[in-house]
Amino acid sequence: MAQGELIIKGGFIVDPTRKINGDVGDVAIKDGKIVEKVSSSAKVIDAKGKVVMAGGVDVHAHVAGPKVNAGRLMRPEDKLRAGTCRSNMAQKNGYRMESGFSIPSTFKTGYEYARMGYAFVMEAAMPPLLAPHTHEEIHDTPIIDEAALPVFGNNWFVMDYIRKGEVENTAAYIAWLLKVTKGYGVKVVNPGGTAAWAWGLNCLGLNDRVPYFEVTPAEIMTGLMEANEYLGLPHSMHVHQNDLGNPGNYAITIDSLKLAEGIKTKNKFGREQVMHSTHLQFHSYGGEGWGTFCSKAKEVMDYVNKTKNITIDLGCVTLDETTTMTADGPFEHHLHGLNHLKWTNVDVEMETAAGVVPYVYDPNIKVCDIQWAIGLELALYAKDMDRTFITTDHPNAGPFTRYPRVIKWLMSKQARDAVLNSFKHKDKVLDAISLHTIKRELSLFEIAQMTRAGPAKCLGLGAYYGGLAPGMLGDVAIYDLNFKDMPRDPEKIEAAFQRAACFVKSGEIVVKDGEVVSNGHKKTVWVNAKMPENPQVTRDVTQAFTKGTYTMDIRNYPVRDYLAPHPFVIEYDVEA
Amino acid sequence: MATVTLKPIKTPELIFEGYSITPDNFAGKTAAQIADLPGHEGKILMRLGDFFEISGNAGETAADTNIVITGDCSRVKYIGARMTAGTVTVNGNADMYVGGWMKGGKVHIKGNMDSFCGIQMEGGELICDGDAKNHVGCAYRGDWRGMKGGTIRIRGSAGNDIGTFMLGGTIIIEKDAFIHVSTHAEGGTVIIKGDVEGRVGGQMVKGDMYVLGKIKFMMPGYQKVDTVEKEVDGVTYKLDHYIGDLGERHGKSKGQIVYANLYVPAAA
Amino acid sequence: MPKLIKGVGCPYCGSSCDDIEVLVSDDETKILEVHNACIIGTNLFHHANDPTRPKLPRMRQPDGSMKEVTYPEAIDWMAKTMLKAKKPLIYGFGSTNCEGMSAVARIAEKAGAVLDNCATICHGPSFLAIFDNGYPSCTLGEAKNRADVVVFWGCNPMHAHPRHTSRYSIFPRGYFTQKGQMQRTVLCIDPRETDTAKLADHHLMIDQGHDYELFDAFRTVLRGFDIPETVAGIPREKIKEAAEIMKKAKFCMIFFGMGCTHTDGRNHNIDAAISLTRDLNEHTKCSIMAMRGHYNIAGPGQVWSWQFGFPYCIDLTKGSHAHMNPGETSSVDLAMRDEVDCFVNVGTDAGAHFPIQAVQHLKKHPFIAIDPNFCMASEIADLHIPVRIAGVDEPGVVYRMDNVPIQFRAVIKGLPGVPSDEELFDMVYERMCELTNTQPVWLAAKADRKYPESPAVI
Amino acid sequence: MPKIELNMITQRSIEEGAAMEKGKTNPDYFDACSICEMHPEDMKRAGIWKNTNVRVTSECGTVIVKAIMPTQYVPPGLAHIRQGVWANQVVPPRTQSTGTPQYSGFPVTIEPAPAERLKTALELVQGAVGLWKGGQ
Repeated sequence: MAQGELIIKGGFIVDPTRKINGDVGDVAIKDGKIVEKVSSSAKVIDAKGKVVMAGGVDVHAHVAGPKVNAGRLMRPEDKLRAGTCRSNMAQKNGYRMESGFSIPSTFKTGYEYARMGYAFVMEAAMPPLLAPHTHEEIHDTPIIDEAALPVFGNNWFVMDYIRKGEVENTAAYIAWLLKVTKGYGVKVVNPGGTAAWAWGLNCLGLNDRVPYFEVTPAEIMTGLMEANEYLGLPHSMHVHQNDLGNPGNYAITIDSLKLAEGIKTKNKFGREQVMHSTHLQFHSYGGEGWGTFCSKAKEVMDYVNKTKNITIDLGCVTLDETTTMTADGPFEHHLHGLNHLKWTNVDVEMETAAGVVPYVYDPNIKVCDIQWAIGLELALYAKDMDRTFITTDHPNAGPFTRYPRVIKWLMSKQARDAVLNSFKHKDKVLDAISLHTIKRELSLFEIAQMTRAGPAKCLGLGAYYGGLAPGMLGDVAIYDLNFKDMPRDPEKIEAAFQRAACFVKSGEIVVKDGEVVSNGHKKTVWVNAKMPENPQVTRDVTQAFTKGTYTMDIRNYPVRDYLAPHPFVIEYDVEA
Repeated sequence: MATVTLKPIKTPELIFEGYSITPDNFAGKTAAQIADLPGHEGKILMRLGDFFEISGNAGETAADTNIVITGDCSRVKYIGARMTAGTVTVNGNADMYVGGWMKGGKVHIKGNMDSFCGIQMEGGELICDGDAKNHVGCAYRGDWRGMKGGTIRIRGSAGNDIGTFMLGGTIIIEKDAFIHVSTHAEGGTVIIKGDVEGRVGGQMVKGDMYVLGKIKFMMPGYQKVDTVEKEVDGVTYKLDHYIGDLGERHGKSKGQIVYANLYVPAAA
Repeated sequence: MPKLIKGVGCPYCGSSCDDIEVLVSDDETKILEVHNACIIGTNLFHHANDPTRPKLPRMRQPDGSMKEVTYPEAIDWMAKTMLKAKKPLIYGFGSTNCEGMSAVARIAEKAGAVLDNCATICHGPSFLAIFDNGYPSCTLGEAKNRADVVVFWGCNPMHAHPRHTSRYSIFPRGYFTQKGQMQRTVLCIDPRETDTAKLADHHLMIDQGHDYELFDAFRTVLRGFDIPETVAGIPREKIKEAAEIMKKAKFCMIFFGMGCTHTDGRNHNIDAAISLTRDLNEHTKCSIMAMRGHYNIAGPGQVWSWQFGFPYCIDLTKGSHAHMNPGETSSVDLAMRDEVDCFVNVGTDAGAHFPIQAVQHLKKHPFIAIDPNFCMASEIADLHIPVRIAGVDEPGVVYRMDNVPIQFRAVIKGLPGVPSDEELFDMVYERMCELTNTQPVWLAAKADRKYPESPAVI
Repeated sequence: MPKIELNMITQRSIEEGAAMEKGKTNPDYFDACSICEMHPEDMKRAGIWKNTNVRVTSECGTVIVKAIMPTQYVPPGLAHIRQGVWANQVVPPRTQSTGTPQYSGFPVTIEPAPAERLKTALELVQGAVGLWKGGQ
């Protein structure tokens, strides 16, 4: 972190954590942290007439690790088509070369997040066996702080303990795995379904039994929520539900959300939810097939709005050519059967799987347009913006570099209508959605809730990220927007969020006038939930290696410290 | 119409990437301005004037501009790449990517061409009087959208990978080809007037192929369905009609499965 | 007291076995015994003891002889040579750790070089096929725990990956394959009756060079169509039988090797194999895997993909963006077309493994070899810089053939004064920055990087 | 002199791997790689006695290797030189625009050359680039 003092003067401060909505004021930073005040020798950044927010927090994106890289590797054409997205600027200034559009290189990932004023991103799915790879990519991603969620929903140990009803063993295994993989929390992807995929099968219903393991998706999710709260982890269980992407899946989505009803949150990190349901757009579909495909965003959000212990993120479709990638192996196989494009699959022994398929969200295709509308409807039907976060499930529904565009659509009905009017099959699309009837336009305060305060709190990182209160990390974004006189042209909103006027990360100016000026000081965030030694779990894990179910030596499984050279470890004792 | 003449004056030590040599880049420029257009030799940024003596000014638009290169360009890549109109004529050989990604206009190479000519071409005409190497009218690595339109005519022979991932347009090879014709194609027409070693139409979904010489090794996924009379490049032949690749997926049109078609001279 | 180090990774083939036990001398400078490794791995570890291993760089003199120089002199010469060249080519990396591959990328960017690895002459066509058709694959544990049908196509693990069949593919008893070999049906498709073919239940002795047709025949049969009486020298009934075995498998695993990538059609052979794998997934579960040659040849494919978006053949001459097109930006093509004017060979012997004509073309220009040992490249180079051996006296991450990262350890202390690949590249990079009066770009990760201790404690 | 046309492949073997890891100037490497395997019938047709030297010529070069009985069965018409320095004297560098040379599946002619001398790896490689200073 940078030493010294810095003061950002005279900007319109938007900070939902302190309920500040556009008041003109200063933000002081010393030694990388926000402070009450600094001396007169502090470096001054003039923010007059501009909006000042905390650094953005991305709750869910696929930015580092084996499946992201499988996507980069299999798509050379993603680089050829990048066109204007290339920046010569960084090269000229002596920064690393950038490449790729939908799955940018690690350097471009770090630089682009910084240009948008983002300070933290959660890598949404880390296969434990391949954790060293994820960490290698994280330390090659400049500027932005990162953490990674190991996947647990199809893990053999987890399924075994849950079948036997052993919450404490499940928790002990989770704590061990987070420690050895330097992971952050509990990710669940298509619970049970991915395990079934190892035999070419799937679990589409909540009560389908996983072959051999004889547990159901509902039991896995409930068991993991219980274990998560037993451990009191900073983040809740983070779930990608079953039956993603299929018409009519909203019913199973609501049934899955209902599993949270009986669970009480227990943690010391200010988190209130017990389940984070990710990229809800892909799970809010009505209809019996693609012909009758329609939005059920209202139905799903009606349930979310009245259930306080759930948070969600959107997974907005941005109508781009992109690359889908998920630990939901069977879904990617299904998708490739629909679009016939190249398909990569990686089944990981005992733990998980992943699939990668390119996808073109073509505005001339009705289903893509409806998907686009659903993502925005979810946000516009939300009552509690502190529980509703902006994502594109990067790169699945669109690249993260389109967040400013999503913000534009949410803040401007005019911008939404312009897209709706451009659709080839507009009439058919309108029959299947309600977006055109929604007049709501979100405010900058609500955008800050959805991209800063909310996700930081949901991740249990509210003490460090997402706000501008003294004591928090010195991550501040300045956008060229006049709070009192917002531009009539929605394109200017997008442009302002795309390239921050200035971004201070860890107390250091890393972006100026939209261009990167420093490689910054990044951190890898991980959780060490300390529990007493659990002999049962130790024996089970050791046997999996020595009896050879794994193909790796147990000594080489834990991620070595040097691979996460700037650790920011949240360490605490678990209270039994 | 205005003609710009490029006379090669120096052979590059490595290879010159002449990506500026298109009517689009020349349009509206004087000979002196054209001489200043960029190109790369390795990491060194060069000018067209370093390798060519340039005479004549360009027309107002690409369509009004003819480019004539009066000598050998065996070590110049990207001639006519991405052009949309006008003409380029090379009185000699040309290196890789001739007419790559071109959308319109005409390129005429009077000598031989290297590989990747007409890569992902969308329109226009590319003629080569000599031989072409590999990957004529193919897709860029990883892209499933290969050649979409236009015509490529090679008066000599070509190597492997002709029309890979082709979606439309026509490729005519007047002599022989080696292996892999229309692999993965989902449209377009390839005509080969000479012999082909093999691998014709593998993994092909849709589109037409004509091989007027011999195919040494047929793909097992092709089956003869009938014998037809067809006009191929202005001449009518009696041809055996095969469909395939039966190992590959195929779409339906009006309830009928659509296969790729291969026509070879009818067995006597 | 000699020390026994367990869980050691073997820096030879793509199996990257990490169950090796190495007994080292008390002072950690000599390897005394090697347990569990195959003959090749054992020889490799013992070769590290060779007292004649070079300890200083050597520069070629006008009379053709080699003279020892200091590391700073060698680094200066390499930095200047690369900066001066219009288009340097950096090739190798089959035997380098990922830290070294990451470090060299910084040099390549600075020098406007082409960055290539030895996949370019081995599994490069597999990359081309992956670009076109994807890669439905898995980790080796899946094959071991589940596969009841194993197909070896154009590969010969009994020779090239000696412990592959015992650790992963034929013999081991996995979770759902408790009977080991008894439970597995093994198919081998090869023009020779190799030692792997001898182990197989079915050997389809294919006409050399006709793999593509045979893959198409399998696919055609799977879709219910008939095929000619023989395809690629294999009778129709035999093809149908083999297709049925694959289709009826609970988990079918296809391994393929150089027999597919080195012959006519190259990438299309793999491409067709991937299509067959996709098709089989309509009937059962099927995975495919390239039998990668070196213990970390999957590494540069991974490291450079996350850094540049491409696994190999990366042309960085434009400075603003990377360009890749094998056939154009690949080492052998660049050499044969005289497109490069400086060659740096890192740890994979181009002198021995390139067609000799390509070597002759490359030798027209400055030729630098970076290799722990004397090899063919070092013996024709203008400059030879020795480095430590990843996995022997230098730790680091390597990627096994299934892209599983394995954190290798060092077992002995490196030769005094001899740097690792990573350290050498960082020094060259710093020198290049000095010479061009620019600031080096160390990402935060590098700024106060803690190198793992060498050798690692058990 | 009788000649025979065969289809050449060059692939790995464990003998080559084990020897290479001892060093390419090691005699084991010489023994493992300077050999050509072919079917006995083909040898007979060309008048080649097993364990005698032959000249292998491809479109791009020629090399002297020792003809041996196959260590792994090779069908008639096919020949195999283990990957390495000797094989690469005759491997065509053409890549079909894929980057990978034609290591397997290229035509060669093989003829008896019992009086010819096998060259060492170093002599072949250094000789090819004009650096060989050793004797004949």
